[in-house]
Amino acid sequence: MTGDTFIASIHGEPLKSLPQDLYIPPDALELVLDAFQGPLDLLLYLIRKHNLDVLDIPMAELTRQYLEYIELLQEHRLELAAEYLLMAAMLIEIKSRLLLPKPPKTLDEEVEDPRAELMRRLQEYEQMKLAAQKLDQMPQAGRDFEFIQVMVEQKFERLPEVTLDDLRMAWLNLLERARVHTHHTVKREALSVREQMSHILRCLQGGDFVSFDSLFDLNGGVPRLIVTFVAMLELAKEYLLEIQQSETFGNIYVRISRAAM
Amino acid sequence: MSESAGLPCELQEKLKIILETALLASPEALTLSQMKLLSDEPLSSRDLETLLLEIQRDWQNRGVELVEVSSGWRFRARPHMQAYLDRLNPQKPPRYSRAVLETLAIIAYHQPVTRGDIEEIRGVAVSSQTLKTLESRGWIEVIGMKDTPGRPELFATTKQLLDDLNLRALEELPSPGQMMLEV
Amino acid sequence: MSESAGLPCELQEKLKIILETALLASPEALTLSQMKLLSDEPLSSRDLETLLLEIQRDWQNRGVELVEVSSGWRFRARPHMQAYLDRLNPQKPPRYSRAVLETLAIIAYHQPVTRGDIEEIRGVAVSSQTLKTLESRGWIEVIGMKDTPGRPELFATTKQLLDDLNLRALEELPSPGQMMLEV
Repeated sequence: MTGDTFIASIHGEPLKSLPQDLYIPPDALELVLDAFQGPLDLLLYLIRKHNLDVLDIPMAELTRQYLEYIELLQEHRLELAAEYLLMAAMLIEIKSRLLLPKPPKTLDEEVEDPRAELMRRLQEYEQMKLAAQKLDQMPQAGRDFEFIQVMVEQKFERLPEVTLDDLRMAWLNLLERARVHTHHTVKREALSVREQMSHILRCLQGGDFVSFDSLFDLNGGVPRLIVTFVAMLELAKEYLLEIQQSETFGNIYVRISRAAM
Repeated sequence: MSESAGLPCELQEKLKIILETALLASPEALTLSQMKLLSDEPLSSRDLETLLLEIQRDWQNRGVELVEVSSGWRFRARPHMQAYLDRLNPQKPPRYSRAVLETLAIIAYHQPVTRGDIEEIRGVAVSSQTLKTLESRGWIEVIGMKDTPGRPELFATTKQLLDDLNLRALEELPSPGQMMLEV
Repeated sequence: MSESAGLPCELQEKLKIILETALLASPEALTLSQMKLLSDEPLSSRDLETLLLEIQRDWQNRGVELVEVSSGWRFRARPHMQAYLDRLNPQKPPRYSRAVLETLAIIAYHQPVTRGDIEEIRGVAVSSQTLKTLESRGWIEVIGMKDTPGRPELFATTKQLLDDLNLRALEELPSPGQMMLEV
């Protein structure tokens, strides 16, 4: 709503008296109605515009303006929501009660101001109207700021996890089965030897001769040296290694057997 | 579970990285008890909060910040970054009408309320569309029926409303202005 | 539009913060041309890419990384963070079949072994799928061929398996105990 008086014309007919300060776009008087959220909003507008005190509403003035306003709207065949007419009736009722002579005060009983209920409702409404404005001014997710959600690729399928216990149980099951079928013999060789066998084969993947000494980890301690040696003998026994020595006490060379490559 | 001793430096760094990642990747705010699941060792709320405050500090001069909202902790882009983000997505969400905003205010400040209560305060009928708008935004919900004839639904605001307004609790809503007369 | 000069330091810092924020806040990857909209000054693709690489470096040791994908650039949680993120919305972890577990156990306890060895111990044929599952998981590998008719492949477990089981050496595998059968 602007501060300017605006004379609108509806269906070619100029409007004579509009509520002051009310902006009415031409040919769209409905918007006037839309501008207000209901009769309470309209009353508040009238009160604030004329700088009236909500706590001491001059009923005659307020009622006159309100009626003027809805008459204007009705003249133009705009459908007024029932609430507006109800409010008009209520205003007239309050006004007439104020005009009637006050009954003599009986005992200590306070005579209730007929405006009290209207005042209460106006204040309550105004409070919520202001609260709505404040809410709207608060930064709002999606409008004034964004929440962050970095993408997590769901492509990674969840891989099953295996625990040491799973492995142990699987192995025990196998052993159990093997015992039932006695023709299968399963023995668990020293793991360290088995592991070392894999390790040596891995070192020899290149296919070239490697010096025998270089396969030993001198920092690994005596047990490690022995395990490595035993692993090499195992591999030789299984024809997985070729071991060569060209002269007595000469350097020994080891390579993965052609067959194993 | 140590109450105050603080965590060893290395563990702290590792946890900070995990927490930061989870907070960045989570579609919703994370509660303290959810975040405790991320630690292999038991983690006291106090140590966890210390870590969160440190992460908050790490992001101090960045365009994104770690905030505490009603349903927990989450990262958000700082409001002053919005102008840039809007360039990427020029479609602004529509502003809500006064009817929607006033209805929301009444539910927020008077909850739980029935549709009748809202109509009484606003002085006009409340359209179903208005309530649906707020419900589908996840800002209000029906939390029960009032034990009066017709058993009308009782509306209240949700945690999501607080989250979306970056608030921790309803009390942080702005005061609706000085109360004029008691209802 | 400068082609190569590089940007003044201050502008660069400001742009990095804006880019980082936009990339974190965007639900989808951002293209170079989208990201150019974020700069008030014209920005060359080259300068933009330099900034993106710098952001990528800044995130090097974090749980989230900036990656270039076919549709542009975006942040994503690093794959190894998945296990932690899964704790926040727990689902039942999948399990390997008995065939896979037993095959793995045989290779672990009896390596190096051929497929024939595995079949002999299990008493049933070993499907290629079983071995492929373990190979693609990086837990077993072929370390040679046995010099017997057909030259079968020799399988052994990998260091990756030890890492995933949190072991330093194979010897640390639990001993199956007295139930062991001797030859």
